[in-house]
Amino acid sequence: MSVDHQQLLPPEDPVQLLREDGTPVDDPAWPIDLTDDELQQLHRWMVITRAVDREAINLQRQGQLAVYASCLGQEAAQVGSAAAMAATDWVFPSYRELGAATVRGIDPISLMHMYRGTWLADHDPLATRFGMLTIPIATQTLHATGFAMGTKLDGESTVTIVYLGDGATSEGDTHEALTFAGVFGAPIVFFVQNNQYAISVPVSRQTAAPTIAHKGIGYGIPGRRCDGNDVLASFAVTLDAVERARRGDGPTLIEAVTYRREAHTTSDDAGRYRSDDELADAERRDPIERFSRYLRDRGLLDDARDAAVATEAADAAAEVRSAIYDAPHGDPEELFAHVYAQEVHALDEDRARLRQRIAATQERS
Amino acid sequence: MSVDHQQLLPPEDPVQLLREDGTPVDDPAWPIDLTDDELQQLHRWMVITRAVDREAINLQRQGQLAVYASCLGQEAAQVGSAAAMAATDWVFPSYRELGAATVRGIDPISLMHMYRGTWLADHDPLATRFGMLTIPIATQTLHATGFAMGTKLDGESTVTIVYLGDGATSEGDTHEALTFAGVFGAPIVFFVQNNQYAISVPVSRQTAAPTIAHKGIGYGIPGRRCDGNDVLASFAVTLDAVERARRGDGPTLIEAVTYRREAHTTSDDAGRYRSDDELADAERRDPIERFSRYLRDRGLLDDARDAAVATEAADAAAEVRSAIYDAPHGDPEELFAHVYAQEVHALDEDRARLRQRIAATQERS
Amino acid sequence: MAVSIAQALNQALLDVMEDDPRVLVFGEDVGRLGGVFRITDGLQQKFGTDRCFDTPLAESGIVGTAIGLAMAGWRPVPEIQFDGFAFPAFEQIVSHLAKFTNRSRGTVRVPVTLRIPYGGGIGAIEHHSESPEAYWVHTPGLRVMTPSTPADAYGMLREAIVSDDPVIFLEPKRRYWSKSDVVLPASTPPASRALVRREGRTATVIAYGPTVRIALDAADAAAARGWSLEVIDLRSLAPLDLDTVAASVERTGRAIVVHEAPRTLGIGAEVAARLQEATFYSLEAPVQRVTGFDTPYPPARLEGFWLPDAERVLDAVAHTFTY
Amino acid sequence: MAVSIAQALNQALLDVMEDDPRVLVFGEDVGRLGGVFRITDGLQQKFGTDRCFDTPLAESGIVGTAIGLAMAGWRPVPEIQFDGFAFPAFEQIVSHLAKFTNRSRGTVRVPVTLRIPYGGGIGAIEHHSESPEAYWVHTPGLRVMTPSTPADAYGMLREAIVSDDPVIFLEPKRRYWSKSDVVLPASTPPASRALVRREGRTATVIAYGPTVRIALDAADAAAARGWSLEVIDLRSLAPLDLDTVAASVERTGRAIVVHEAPRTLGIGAEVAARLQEATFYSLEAPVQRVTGFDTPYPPARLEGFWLPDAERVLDAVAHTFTY
Ligand SMILES: Cc1ncc(C[n+]2csc(CCOP(=O)(O)OP(=O)(O)O)c2C)c(N)n1
Ligand SMILES: Cc1ncc(C[n+]2csc(CCOP(=O)(O)OP(=O)(O)O)c2C)c(N)n1
Ligand SMILES: [Mg+2]
Ligand SMILES: [Mg+2]
Repeated sequence: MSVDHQQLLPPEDPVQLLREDGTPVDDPAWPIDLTDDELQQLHRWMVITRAVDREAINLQRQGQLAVYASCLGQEAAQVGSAAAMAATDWVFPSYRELGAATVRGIDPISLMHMYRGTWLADHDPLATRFGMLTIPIATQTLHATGFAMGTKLDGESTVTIVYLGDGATSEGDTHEALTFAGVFGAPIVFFVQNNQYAISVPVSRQTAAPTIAHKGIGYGIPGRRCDGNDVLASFAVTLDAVERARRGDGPTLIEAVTYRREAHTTSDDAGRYRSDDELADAERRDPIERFSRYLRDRGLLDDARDAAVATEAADAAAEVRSAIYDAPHGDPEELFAHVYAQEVHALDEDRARLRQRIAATQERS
Repeated sequence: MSVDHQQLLPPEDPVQLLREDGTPVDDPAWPIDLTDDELQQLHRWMVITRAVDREAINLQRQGQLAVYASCLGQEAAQVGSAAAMAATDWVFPSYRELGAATVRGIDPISLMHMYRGTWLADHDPLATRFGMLTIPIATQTLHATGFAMGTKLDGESTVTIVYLGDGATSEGDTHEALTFAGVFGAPIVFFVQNNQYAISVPVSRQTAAPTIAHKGIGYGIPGRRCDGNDVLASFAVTLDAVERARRGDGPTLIEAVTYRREAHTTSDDAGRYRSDDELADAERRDPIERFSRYLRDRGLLDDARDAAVATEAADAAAEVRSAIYDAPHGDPEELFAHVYAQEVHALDEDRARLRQRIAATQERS
Repeated sequence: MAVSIAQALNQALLDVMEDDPRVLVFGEDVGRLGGVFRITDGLQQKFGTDRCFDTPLAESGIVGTAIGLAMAGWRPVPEIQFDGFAFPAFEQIVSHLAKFTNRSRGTVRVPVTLRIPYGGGIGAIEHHSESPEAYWVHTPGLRVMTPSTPADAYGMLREAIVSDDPVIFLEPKRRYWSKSDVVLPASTPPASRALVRREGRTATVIAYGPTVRIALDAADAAAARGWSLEVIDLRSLAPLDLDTVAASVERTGRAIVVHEAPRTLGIGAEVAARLQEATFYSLEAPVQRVTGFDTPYPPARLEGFWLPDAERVLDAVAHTFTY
Repeated sequence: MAVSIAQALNQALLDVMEDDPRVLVFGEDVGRLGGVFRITDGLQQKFGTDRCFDTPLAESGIVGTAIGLAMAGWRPVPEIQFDGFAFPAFEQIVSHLAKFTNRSRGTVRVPVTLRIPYGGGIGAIEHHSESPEAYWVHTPGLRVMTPSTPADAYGMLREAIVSDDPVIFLEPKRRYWSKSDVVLPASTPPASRALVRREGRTATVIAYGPTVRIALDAADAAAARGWSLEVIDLRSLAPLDLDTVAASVERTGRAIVVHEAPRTLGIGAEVAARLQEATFYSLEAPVQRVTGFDTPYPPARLEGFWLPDAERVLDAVAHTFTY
C-alpha cells in the first residue's frame, strides 16, 4: 500500500500525553502548546462539568428530570475536544455532551429542560453554534456533515465537530455521513467517544474492526485515536484535525478511548452487564485526577485554587438545581406554535379545543 | 499497525491472472487449478450470458421488456465468482446478475419475466438457492448476511455470496451488513462489481477511499481486489474467500474492477456522461476475448468449438426470445393470492370487484 | 394470579422458544440486559447466546438480517427498542418484509415478528412516545397487532410468532405494568377478531392498545351521566375487523375512535371511512375521533394536554348528541 | 405555448436558482445527467457544480445533509430518484425534517423541498410506481404538495422552495409529458387551496396528482349518462383544504375520492372521515374511495387491473345512487 494510504490508518496506540499518574509523556510529535491560563481553564471546565452532571443525576432521582445521560468519566474527551474548536466553529452533540456544552458556554439549564421535558430543546442552536441534543442515534452526523458542506460552499473557514458514540458507528447514517464528508472534503471532525458500551452492549459487539479509527480509510478519511481520559491528548489530536479541516484538507475521524462510569442513563441498571472490578479499574483512570496531578506538578494547581474551582462548580450545580427544581411547565400553546414556520390553519381547531379545555379546568379549580 | 491488521488491507494491485492479451501471469500465490472442462465451461457461460444479454436488450427495444440492465463487460466477474460457489451455496443478486444466474442454472426466462413485468419475480429462490433480483440498492446485502448467520447457527457449511455495485457501497445497508457479518463471523462473500458507474455517477463520487476494498478493515473483514475482466482472477479470489468462509473464518469483501459497457439500463443514455474514448478503451479489455485467447493458446478452444458455443448461445437467446415474445400476462387473481401467507378476508371484496370487472370486460369483447 | 403485560410477554417468549427451537430473539440490549423493559429477561440465560443475542446498534440491520434468517428457516422475533427507532428500518420493513411473500408468489415466507414498544404517557424524552401504527397499517403485506391485556399480550404474541406472515407487534409500553388476574398459558380468541370489552347501548368507543384503558375509564365515568358505552378493543389493526365494530355501531348509532397517534390519517380515519359506508343508515352522528393532535409528540411535561383521556372521550360522546 | 409538466418543473428550478443564489439542487444523477427524468437538465451547466451536484447513492445521506445545509443558510432542493427510494431516508424525514422547527421552538428552519417522482402507470419494474403520500401526510410538520398541471408544476414548485417549511413535493411521473398551453412564469393560486377543475352537480370527484386526469376523463364520460361531475384537485395534501371540498359536497351530496395508493389509510380515508363530519347532513351516500387495492403494487403487465380508472370512478358514482 502506498505511503499516502498508510497515513489514513491510526497508529497502533492511542495518543497519550499524560500518563495515568499525571506525568507528561513529552512526545515531540505532540508538543503541549497551551498557556497556563488555558491549562487551568481545561481543569475548571472538567470540574464544573462533573459537578453539574452529578447534580443532574440527583435531580433525576428526585423526580425533577425524566431521565439523564451522565458523562462521568468522559470529561477529558469532551472538554479537550471542544476546547480545540474556535468560537466561530460549530458543534453537533449527541445527548451526552454536557462537557462539550460547558466549554461552549451553553447554559446547562437549557439542556436540563430537555431532560426534564419542559421543552424538546431550549437553547438557540444558531446563536450558540451548538446543535440540539440528538436522540436518534447517529442522525446528527449527517446534519453536521451537511452543515460543514454548507460552510465550505460559502468559503468560510468554519470547522464543524460532531460527537457520536461507539454504538453510533454501527448505524447506516454514520456511514453515509463519513461517505459524504470524504467525497465532498467537508471541514468536519467526527469525534467518537468510545466509552466501551452502547447501553449494555460492549463495543466488541459493534464491530470486528481492529479499532473504530480503522474505519476512516474506508472513506479516505484519516483515522486517529487518543486517550479519551487524557484532556491534553484529546485537545491536541482534535486541534490537529481542526487545523487540517481549516486548511481545506477535509475530514478526520477521531476515536477517543474512554469509559462510561455511570449507567447508560438514570433508567439503566449497569449492574446487570458489567462487573464492579471493571468499574473500579475505570475509576483508577479518572481524567480529572490525572490532569490535577499534572497541574500540581507544574505548579498550576494548589489547594486554594482547587477549592475555589470546587466552589464555583458547586455554585453552578446549585444554580441548575434552583432553576430546575419545580420549574413551571412549558406553555401548552406552544404545542401548536412552531409546528410550521408559516402558520397553518389546520391546527386552529385543535388549538381552540385545547384552550377551551384549559379554561374549563382553570374554572373548576 | 500489527501484521494481522495489515492482512485486512488489499494489496496495491488487483489480482490478475490473465494479462489483457490473454497470456497467463503465473502468480505462484494464485495457481490456476481448473480442469480443461472447467475452463471451457467458464467460457461457455460467458458466451451464453452475452448472447442472452444482447437478446434482452433487443426484446426491450421491441417493447417486450419494460427495462433491462445489461451485464455486458461484466461477464468475467460474474461467471468467475459464481463458478467458485458450490451447488449447495447461496447467491443473493442485485438486478444485473445474468452471468451469475447463468452459472447457477437459473432459467433466464424467469428473470426476463421480472423485467417484462409479468411477475415481480418468477424463479423459486429456495429451490435454486438464488435470491430474487433486488432493486432497492444494497438491501440484499442484509438478507444475505442474515441468511449466512442462519446457516452458521445451523452448523451448516453453506457459504453465501452477495452481489452489489460500487454505488451500493454508499448505502447505509451495506455498512450494516458488513458490520453484522464481521461481528457474527458470517460465512459470506461480499462481491462488489465496481463497474465505475452508478447510473451516471462515477465511483469517485461514491467514496474518497483508496479503493472499495479498503472498506473491509473497518469491519474487521479482509478486503480483496481482482481484475473483474479476468475470469480466472475473479474465480480464484472468490474461491479463496469461499474457502475461508467455509473454514469458519468469516466474511470477505471483494472488489472486482470492471466496466459497465452498456448504458445503466435500456432507459439510460450513457452518451450524456461518458466519452466514446472511454468506452472504446473498455471494449479493448473485453473479458471474453481475453479468456478466448488464453484458451486458444492452451489448445482448449478452436474455431469449431467457438462456433458450437456460439450456436448454443444463440439457441439460448432464441429460446428466451420465443418464450418472452408476446407471452401472456400474469393472472390478475394473483394480485391477491400471495399478499399474505395466511388468507386474509380483507381482500375478498377487492377481489370480487376485480373478478366482476374482468367478467364484464370479457362479456363486452 | 396477577400478571402484568410485561410478564405475560416475557412468558410468551419463554414458552414459544421452548416449544419451537427455530425461534430466535435478537436486537439491541435484549440479551445480557434482558431488554430495556425486561421483556426478554432470562431468555439468553435459558436458551443461550445463539437463540437470544444482542446485535450492533443498527435497526435496518436488525430487520434486514431477520429477513435473511427467515429465509434460512429460522423464526425471528427481533425487537426494536422504542417506537421512534423503527424508522431507520423503514425501507426493509416496507420494501421487503411486507412484500417478500407476494414478490415470490408465495414461495418465500418471512415469519418475522417485529416487537415494538409504542405510545406515550410515560414521561419520556423525545422519540420514545411515538405511535407509528398508521405507517404499518397503510402498508399491504404486514399484519399489525397490539394487545391491551396481559392475556392478549401472551396469546397474541404467540399467535404472531406462529404466523407465517410478518407481524408488527406493537406493545403499549405505558401499560407494561398493568396487571390482571390471568393464568398462563392463556388462550385468547384469534387476533383477527375485535373484542367487545364492555357492552353498552349509548355509543361505541373503539380503542386499541394503550387507549383501551381510557375507553373503559370513560365508560365508567359515563354511567354517572346516564350513558352506557360499548367499548371495542380492535386488537388487530391490519387486517381490521370492521364487522364487529359495525355490528356494535348498528346498535348504538354513535362511534368514537380513540388513539394516541395524530388524527390525520390515524387509524380513526380508516375506521370512520369504513363506518360511514358500512353503517351509513345507522349513524346518528358523524364518527368522532379522539386522538393526539396533528403536531409532533410534545415534551413530557405537556403530554397530558396532548394525549386523549376519558374526559375528551366523554366530550366526543356529548358532541354526537348535538346532531 | 404547449409546455409539459417536466418542462415546467425544469423551468421553475432554473428560475428559482436564478432568483435565489442560496438554492441548491442535489441528489443521484441530477448533475451531469440532468436527472433520470431530465427535470434538472441544464442546471449544472448553468449554475455550476457547487449549486447542482451529484451525491453518493445514499438517500438518508441526501436528506440528512440537506437538513445541515439548511442550517447553514442554504435552501436545499434535493431529489429522490423514485418514490420507492425515499424509504431509506424515512428516519431523517420523519424524526428530523418534520420536527426540527418544532423542536427548536421556531429557531431553526429547514426550508428543504424534497422532490419525489411518484405513482404508477408507466410500466416500470418494482419500487418505481409507489404512492407513499399517506406516510408523509400522517407526519405532522411536513407540507405535502402535488401538482397536476404544468402551470401548477411551475407555480407550486416555486412556492414550495420559497416556503420556510419542509415540503415533500410529489411529482406525478406518468404525467411528466402531459402538455398544456401555458406561459411561464405562470402564477397560480396558493397550494393551500384546492381547485375546482370542472364544475358539476351530480357528484364531487376528489383527486390529486396523477388521478386528476382520470377524474376529468370520468367527468367527460359521465356526460353520456346524464351526470355532471365536479372535479376537485386537492393540490396540497398537507394541509388539506377541506373547505373547498366540503362546499362542493354540500351541493352535490356525493363524493368520490380517487388515488393510486392502497385504500386503507390512503388520503381517501382522511377525506371520508372529514366529510362525514363536515357534510353529515348533506351526504346522500357514503363517501366512495376509488383506489389501488390493499396489495403491493403489481407487476407492470397487471397494473391496469390495479390502478383506478375512469370506469371505476363511474361505477362508484353509480354506487352512490344505490343509497
Ligand atoms: C436509532 C436509535 N436506536 C436506538 C436508540 C436507543 N439508544 C439510546 S442510546 C443507545 C446506545 C448508544 O450507544 P453509543 O452510541 O455508544 O453512545 P453512548 O450512549 O455510549 O454515549 C441506544 C441503543 C436510539 N436512541 N436511536
Ligand atoms: C435505494 C435505491 N436508490 C436509488 C435507486 C435507483 N438506482 C437504480 S440502479 C442505481 C445505481 C446503482 O449503481 P451500482 O450500485 O454501482 O450498480 P450498477 O447499476 O452499476 O450495477 C440507482 C441509483 C435504487 N434502485 N434504490
Ligand atoms: Mg458508547
Ligand atoms: Mg456500478
